[in-house]
Amino acid sequence: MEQKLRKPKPIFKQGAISAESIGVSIANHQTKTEIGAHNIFMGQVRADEIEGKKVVAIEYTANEELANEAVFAIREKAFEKYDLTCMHIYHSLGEVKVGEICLFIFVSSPRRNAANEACRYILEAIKKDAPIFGKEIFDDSTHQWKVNN
Amino acid sequence: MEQKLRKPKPIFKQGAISAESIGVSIANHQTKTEIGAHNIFMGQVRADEIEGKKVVAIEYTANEELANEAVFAIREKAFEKYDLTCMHIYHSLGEVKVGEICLFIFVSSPRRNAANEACRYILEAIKKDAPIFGKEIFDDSTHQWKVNN
Amino acid sequence: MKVKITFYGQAADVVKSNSIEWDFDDSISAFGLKKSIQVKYPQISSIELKLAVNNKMVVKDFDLNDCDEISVLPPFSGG
Amino acid sequence: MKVKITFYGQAADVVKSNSIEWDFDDSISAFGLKKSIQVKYPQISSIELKLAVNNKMVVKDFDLNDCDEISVLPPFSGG
Repeated sequence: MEQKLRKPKPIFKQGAISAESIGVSIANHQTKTEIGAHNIFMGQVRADEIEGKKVVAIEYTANEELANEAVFAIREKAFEKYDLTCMHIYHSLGEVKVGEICLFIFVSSPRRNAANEACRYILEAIKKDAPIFGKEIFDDSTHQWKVNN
Repeated sequence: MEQKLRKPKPIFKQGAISAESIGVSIANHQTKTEIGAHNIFMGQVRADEIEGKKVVAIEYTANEELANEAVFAIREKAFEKYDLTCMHIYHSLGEVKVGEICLFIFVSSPRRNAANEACRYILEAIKKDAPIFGKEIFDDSTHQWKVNN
Repeated sequence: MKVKITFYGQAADVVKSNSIEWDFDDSISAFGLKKSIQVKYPQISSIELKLAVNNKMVVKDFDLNDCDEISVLPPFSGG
Repeated sequence: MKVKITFYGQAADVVKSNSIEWDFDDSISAFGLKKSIQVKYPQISSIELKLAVNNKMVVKDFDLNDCDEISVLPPFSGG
């Protein structure tokens, strides 16, 4: 059997991920009639308040090649662990303002449990294993480095 | 303290739920800057094959009033159990073709765990408690009644 | 006393009717009515049925009133 | 032997540099380099750092080669 060479897909988008592009992505799945369940996670930049200062944006940087590799490994593992039809992952680079979307994970499966569990698995793995760095910019132009919990 | 009278919101849409309307729904949340995480579940009609016959559509009927009440109760309970910012639930009535979306659950929260867990909780509760009935229509015009597992 | 009975989903399919009205000389309870329905329509006795009275799910038995509206609900299969 | 060191996120912020080149007379291991970085830039020793060499995460120590590219990675905070 011929082995398909699988290469990491780039996950990064400059700036916010638009709601419109997400609608288009959903529409693109309506020809895949083996799908019964979609699960989507979206991370949105939150206007956190810390010591009287308000977060107005997060600026993301990354080691892109390493992050693409890490997410590719997560992706392969998710396909192994769960019965999935397809998977789309995007993360922002650069500035994303409060209210805007910085992370999009879209998992489709014949069955709901696989979709839900895979989506959650991928989210936690990206937070843990992808070398992406968020700098929270405050309304007084100071900043602090985001910490994942 | 004045108690706000809360009334069930109608959850039913005639026919499929469009990907475009979902994109719009996502965009509408970008002014809610306390949100950090969105979780969406979408049910899509699957082209199951049973004894050589292929599902081409599901036709949904419901006791609408009872179903709206049931989903309202689920909604209230989810708000009690999880730290949520908002929640939108739509279910199709009438015919939904394979590849089209019949159920949309959209939960937003400051934090990812609450969004994910609530979304899953709501999905299972709707399947269990909402008097909605799916009739699977085959390509030879026969049908069978859908069974939830 | 008269009640209106509405069949949903597979129940409507099997009894070939969406809605009927029934008259009773004596009072009847919700579960009593369910039993009568199963006797009248033996073809639905293999389906697990839930009842709602005036759009409230019946969780324990009680006597029906004149003009009550009964929903006969087969297993739910939304989603 | 010469290596290129790239700082990411908070590490770049603290050392006020994105990228430097370092020459060594002797061979040095990945963890040895990490220690040297912490000595040279004491302000980052409070940050937990991971290293990648030529875009592979370092999980156990090994000797670096000439022209290796090292990434200095503070705690990840994507999403």
